[in-house]
Amino acid sequence: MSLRAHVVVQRGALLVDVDLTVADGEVLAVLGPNGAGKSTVLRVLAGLLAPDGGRVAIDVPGGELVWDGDQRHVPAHERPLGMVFQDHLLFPHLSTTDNVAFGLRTRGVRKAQARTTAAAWLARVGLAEFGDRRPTQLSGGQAQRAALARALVGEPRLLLLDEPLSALDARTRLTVRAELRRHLAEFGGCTVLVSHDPVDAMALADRVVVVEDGVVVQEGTPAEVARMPRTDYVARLVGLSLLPGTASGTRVDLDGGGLVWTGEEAAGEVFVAVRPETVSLYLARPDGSPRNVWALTLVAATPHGSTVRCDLDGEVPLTADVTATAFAELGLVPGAQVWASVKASEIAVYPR
Amino acid sequence: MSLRAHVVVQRGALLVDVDLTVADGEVLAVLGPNGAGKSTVLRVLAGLLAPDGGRVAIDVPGGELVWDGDQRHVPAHERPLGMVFQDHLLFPHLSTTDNVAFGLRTRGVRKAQARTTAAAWLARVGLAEFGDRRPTQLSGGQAQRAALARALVGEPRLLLLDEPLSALDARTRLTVRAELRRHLAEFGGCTVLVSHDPVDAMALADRVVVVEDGVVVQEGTPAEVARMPRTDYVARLVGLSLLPGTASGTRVDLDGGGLVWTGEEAAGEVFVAVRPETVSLYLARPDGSPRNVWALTLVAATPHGSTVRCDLDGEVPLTADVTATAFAELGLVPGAQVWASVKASEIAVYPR
Amino acid sequence: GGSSSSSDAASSTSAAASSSAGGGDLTGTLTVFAAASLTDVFTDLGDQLMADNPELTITFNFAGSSALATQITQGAPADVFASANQKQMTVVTDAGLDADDPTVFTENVLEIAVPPGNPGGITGLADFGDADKTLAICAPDVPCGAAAETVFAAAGITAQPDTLEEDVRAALTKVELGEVDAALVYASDVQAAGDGVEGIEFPEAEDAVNEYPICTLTGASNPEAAQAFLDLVESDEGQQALTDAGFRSPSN
Amino acid sequence: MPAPLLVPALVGVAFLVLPLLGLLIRAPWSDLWPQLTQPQVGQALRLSLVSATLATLVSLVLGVPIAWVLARSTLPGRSVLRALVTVPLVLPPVVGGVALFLVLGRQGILGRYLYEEFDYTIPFTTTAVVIAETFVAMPFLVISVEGALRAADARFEDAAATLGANRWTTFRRVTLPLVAPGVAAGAVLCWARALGEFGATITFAGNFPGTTQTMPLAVYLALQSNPEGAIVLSLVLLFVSLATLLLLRDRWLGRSGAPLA
Amino acid sequence: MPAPLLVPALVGVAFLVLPLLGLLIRAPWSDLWPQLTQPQVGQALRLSLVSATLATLVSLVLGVPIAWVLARSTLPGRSVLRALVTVPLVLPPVVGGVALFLVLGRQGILGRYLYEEFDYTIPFTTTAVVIAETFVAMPFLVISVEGALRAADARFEDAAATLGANRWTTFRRVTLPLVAPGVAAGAVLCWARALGEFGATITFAGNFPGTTQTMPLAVYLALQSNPEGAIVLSLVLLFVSLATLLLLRDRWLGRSGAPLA
Ligand SMILES: Nc1ncnc2c1ncn2[C@@H]1O[C@H](COP(=O)(O)OP(=O)(O)OP(=O)(O)O)[C@@H](O)[C@H]1O
Ligand SMILES: Nc1ncnc2c1ncn2[C@@H]1O[C@H](COP(=O)(O)OP(=O)(O)OP(=O)(O)O)[C@@H](O)[C@H]1O
Ligand SMILES: [Mg+2]
Ligand SMILES: [Mg+2]
Repeated sequence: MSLRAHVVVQRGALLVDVDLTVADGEVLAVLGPNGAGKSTVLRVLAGLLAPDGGRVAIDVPGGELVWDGDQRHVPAHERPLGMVFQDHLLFPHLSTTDNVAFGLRTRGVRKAQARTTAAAWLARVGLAEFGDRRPTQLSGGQAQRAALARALVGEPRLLLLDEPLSALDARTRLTVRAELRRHLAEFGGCTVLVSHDPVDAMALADRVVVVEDGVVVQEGTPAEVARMPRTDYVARLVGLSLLPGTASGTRVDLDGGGLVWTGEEAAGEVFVAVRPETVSLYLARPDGSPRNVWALTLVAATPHGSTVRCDLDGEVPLTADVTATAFAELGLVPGAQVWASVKASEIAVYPR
Repeated sequence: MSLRAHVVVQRGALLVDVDLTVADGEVLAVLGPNGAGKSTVLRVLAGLLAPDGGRVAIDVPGGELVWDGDQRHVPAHERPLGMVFQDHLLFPHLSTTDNVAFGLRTRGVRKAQARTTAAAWLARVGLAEFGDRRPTQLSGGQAQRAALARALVGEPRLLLLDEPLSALDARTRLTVRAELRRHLAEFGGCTVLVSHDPVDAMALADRVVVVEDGVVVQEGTPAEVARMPRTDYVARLVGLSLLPGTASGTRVDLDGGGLVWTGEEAAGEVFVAVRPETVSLYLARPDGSPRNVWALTLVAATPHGSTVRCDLDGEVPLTADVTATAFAELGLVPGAQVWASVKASEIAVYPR
Repeated sequence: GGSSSSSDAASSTSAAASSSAGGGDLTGTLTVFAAASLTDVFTDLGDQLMADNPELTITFNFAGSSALATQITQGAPADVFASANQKQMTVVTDAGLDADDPTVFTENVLEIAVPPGNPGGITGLADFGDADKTLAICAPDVPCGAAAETVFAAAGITAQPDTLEEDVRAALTKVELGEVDAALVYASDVQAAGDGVEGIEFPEAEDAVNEYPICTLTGASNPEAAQAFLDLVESDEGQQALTDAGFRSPSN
Repeated sequence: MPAPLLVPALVGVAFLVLPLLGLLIRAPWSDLWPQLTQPQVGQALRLSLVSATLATLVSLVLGVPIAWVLARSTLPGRSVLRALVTVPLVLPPVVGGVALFLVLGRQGILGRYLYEEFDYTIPFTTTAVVIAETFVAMPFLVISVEGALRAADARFEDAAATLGANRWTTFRRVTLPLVAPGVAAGAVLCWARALGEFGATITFAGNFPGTTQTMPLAVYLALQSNPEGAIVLSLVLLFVSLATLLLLRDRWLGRSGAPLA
Repeated sequence: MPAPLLVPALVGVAFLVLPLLGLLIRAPWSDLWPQLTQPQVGQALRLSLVSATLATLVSLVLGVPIAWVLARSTLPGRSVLRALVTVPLVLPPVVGGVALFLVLGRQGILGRYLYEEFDYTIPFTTTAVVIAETFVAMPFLVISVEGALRAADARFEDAAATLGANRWTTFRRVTLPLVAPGVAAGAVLCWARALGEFGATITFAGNFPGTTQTMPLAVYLALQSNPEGAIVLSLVLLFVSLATLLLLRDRWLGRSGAPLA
């Protein structure tokens, strides 16, 4: 089953107009800032919100089945779905097991059998002992895992996941993510995954769509998106600094002023992407091979494991990761003037 | 105002027994796996759940004010609190502005004034245009930011934050985190922050308490905790592999079998911590300076930005980060046998 | 108790004579629709008829006369209708549902009811013109109210009631509870209330005698038993029972 | 507990309870036993309980769907429908009884066919009692269940739809359990109203001991001749119904949407 | 829309609406105008509306706090309290009127003092009408508001407490708005029940045109003398109350807990 959707829907002041295709067995990640329209798109795909235009269709043996459009609107319960909602929405009057068994029961599975299957799924997400609890007696992360199990148990053809892992702690997240990946790999259907965590997206998705302000701004494999972000949001997400400019040869004149030398040659309007760990900081102007040296101001410094992330401003706004030791030695405080340098060969350049 | 709390409360099968102190102006992060009891502790501190034992008290000029214990239970509304709930709980019948203004109104601020202040706070969390919306018309991340503004607006003396940033997208998270950090720096009161995101904790907290199964398992500054995790959960959280063993000199015999050489000398029961980026992988046993060479099995590999995180099992279970290129060159698949080596000087050792 | 009750020796002898009239051969079910004020008397008479006729079952439907009239015109399975006033009987006869012409089987006259001890110091009908007293009379729409209007007109009194009751019973309740100083009700009600109220007779009552008509109905499933019940009510024995309950025999 | 709530609550409870106290003080307790052992009283009590319970069941079956249509559907005529449903609330019950005759009586719009085709008439039977009580009491159920449905969070119904539940399954397995406290409250109101029904019943069903004479009718008759006995009778009705409600208490209070702590 | 809901809903609506149709067909419309212009009818209608509205207001003020105590407090005697509150539901209204006399009448427990100290008696006044209607109608409000409170999510009250709202403020600014649909439903039931009140009113307040004669009393009396006129009167009552409910509709349906889509 593959999904082809063109979703047009007005949501308050925001016009969402998004084109998606998900092939059989593919996992599509939808990334985007808060309020971009991600949950709205999922609601339309689920059949919970009738779109104002566009078309949602799936391939079935022998043709195409239209879910929305051509005067049709197939209601949610007739779509073979599994969905995890952003605020999980476990039924408060049912035990955790019965919540998970719900989808099986509606599809005609016998009670005992449904509960056995549900219990097995609860065990897979690490909630084996919590089957008899009511959702109000679960912690936030436990509830989210139960919601995931509830969506997966029915072996849906289309899986819609709205931030399914956001409340999970680091360890559980790894195991649940691994479980989800294993499931998705076996799973013949299509998956649309909304997530804010680039790691989730990179780990789980075959393809990424970035939505901003209701429209798709970038699309590609996780690696492509990570290597060549096209908007500031994506660049932030994958931890790069993105600088638009105009290239001629290895020289790029940035739109915001400033000059960057790159290793590869390019021409015309380009993006320049700088990885924070390739940026070195100095108190005095360094002499040496790097041709890219800029005088910048330290705006903020955030400890980050064994490194410190430094936000720099100036003609070339950058983010730099330096080791905590180096940072301490430099004795930097916000507002300080620093010199930043990056090897031209470390800088990616690609057309806009 | 500083907070001293010993919280004892039975929650289902879990007995929570946690000791906390938060000094004036300090931000304490509470980390811990799902279901550890973090939200439970916050509910007790807020006065929403009467503890079964222990004592919660704050310092006031001229002495101590007992909130719980000594036969007292001060109700929530008499505690000068601000709280962000894990599922935000914005009032559905009020506009976003009125939600934020609510705490001011209860404290006697005039309507017009309260709405002005609320609007200013909404602007700070990037929701300036959303003041007139109902919470059901906000996206998940917008709702969470509104909840944060609602908690902060009343200038509380004690701030309780239950995963305040989990639904925020990467960019907003940075700005909101920065806003929160700025606010907390100015803020004279105490803050208790529950988070699953080690970056949030490291960036915002002065001190970290790790709770597992209802009890405190580690406590210290973020840097201490990050450098010397004492439990597997913490080690995962900060991205280290943790190996318990017995040291004599630079040799550590691991409890799980296996042998590790360290740079520093130690004696008795110790933890050995290995940073994933210090682990090198080889297809054949390497010859060279590193004394630590182990034959391991690749269990799982997860792409992770430009690196691949490899979970390894064997007598010395480890996690290794290798570059995507290197990983591709090695041609590894799960189940493959590899040799892992780490320089003794890169390995941390500290008493259990 | 009520002062209106009287017992004359003649009726008690005839009661014994009429008890043999039934003959004990009536069968089936007899359904009697009767005004609620007849509940006790008719229940006793019915028991008596059933005792004489073991094969006979009598069911009563006691309610307000107007409700009964509505039910009968709606096809209720009634054999006998005993109304507390001519007006509701007319509803039935106008619909042509009476098997024979209704006959008046008993009468009722107004009496003043006062709480025990007469705290309001009521002496006669004239006190109903005193606006300072708390007084209840029936609404003009119901028979006792129409009768009250007649007696006040006859006596030349402008009544100053505090409430116009929907039926006698409601007025009597207020007397029993001591909430009104006096109410204008029927003698039979004063009798039924026992020690709860005291009755004061007054001469103008004769200007507004309330007549209770009874008849068998065209739809009767058991006309013989219906006729037997009618006969029993009109017999000396029946009349005695009514008299004991504060009613009086028809004057013509 | 806040005084602005506690004080009116106390005043309100006193207002509702003191009259009962007055009755208890005044009641001729010595009459109680003779009254109770009268076969008619037992009959009337049984009939009252049975018919009120049946009326409540019928109201649940017909009324909850009406409430659902009012709260959840998008039919255009809903506000008129809601107004029509409240009609029996305001109609004086005696007139309600007359109206029932006009439809279900032997000459009524529908009753005529029943009579002509099957020689069956509804009035003056126990069925008529149940119908009269249902007519008067069902709107109470509809209105309170509709209120509960409106206050309930409809997003759970979305979640059920994504799990393959059609609207009927969703209604049965999600919506209804979620509004259970509201349905219970509505059923209690409906039952109590049916139990106390007088005007429509005496008009439409008559007052036949054993088949249509319910307790309120018996109380009415007793009031004619023996007011104190009537008080005893109504206290009997009262205690039986309170006992029933108290026994059911655990059921209709079972679930609360609120978390436990 | 699912048939298992739609079919019973249609049957239910037909059952509630057909009798009204019967009345409309049967009503002597030519009588309407003369009836309407009778001064007594206007008086009775005005008195009915005013006293039912006052009774509803009193019930809101006293009853909503009772519902809150029943739903939210942890008092030990709550189940008994709830049972006591339902007493007036089951008490035959006429007996309820007697019970009110026993407390507030000239000889009543409290009324005696009023009478002796201030020479004031409550019965036979418009106040008595409001009291009788409140006594009979308030439990409807209490029970349905309690149901709504139980179904509401109490976690919002926690959130309000952390924002410094004491229980009273929380009640006023969070709980009450959240259960507004339930309170509205309860108020409609209460108002309708008060508007239709007959037994307790005629017993406790009596029937005097202009001060205590409400429409149901007027209808009942008209039934005795002029049944067709009574039908017209009750239709008048009906249309006025339906018009009122329809006008208020937008208010009491204002908020729905459900999201818009
Ligand atoms: N019911 C509604 N009515 C009107 N506007 C709405 C409604 N629900 C959401 N919106 C608005 O539509 C926009 C898109 O919302 P949506 O929930 O799809 O965002 P999202 O991409 O899922 O964001 P997040 O990452 O914060 O969950 C937001 O600006 C939101 O405020
Ligand atoms: N109302 C309740 N009744 C009984 N047990 C409960 C209740 N609420 C939570 N629990 C249980 O108590 C434990 C601690 O819950 P808590 O919500 O404090 O966890 P947490 O540390 O906040 O987890 P998370 O990170 O998933 O939010 C969990 O195992 C949970 O299932
Ligand atoms: Mg969303
Ligand atoms: Mg939690």
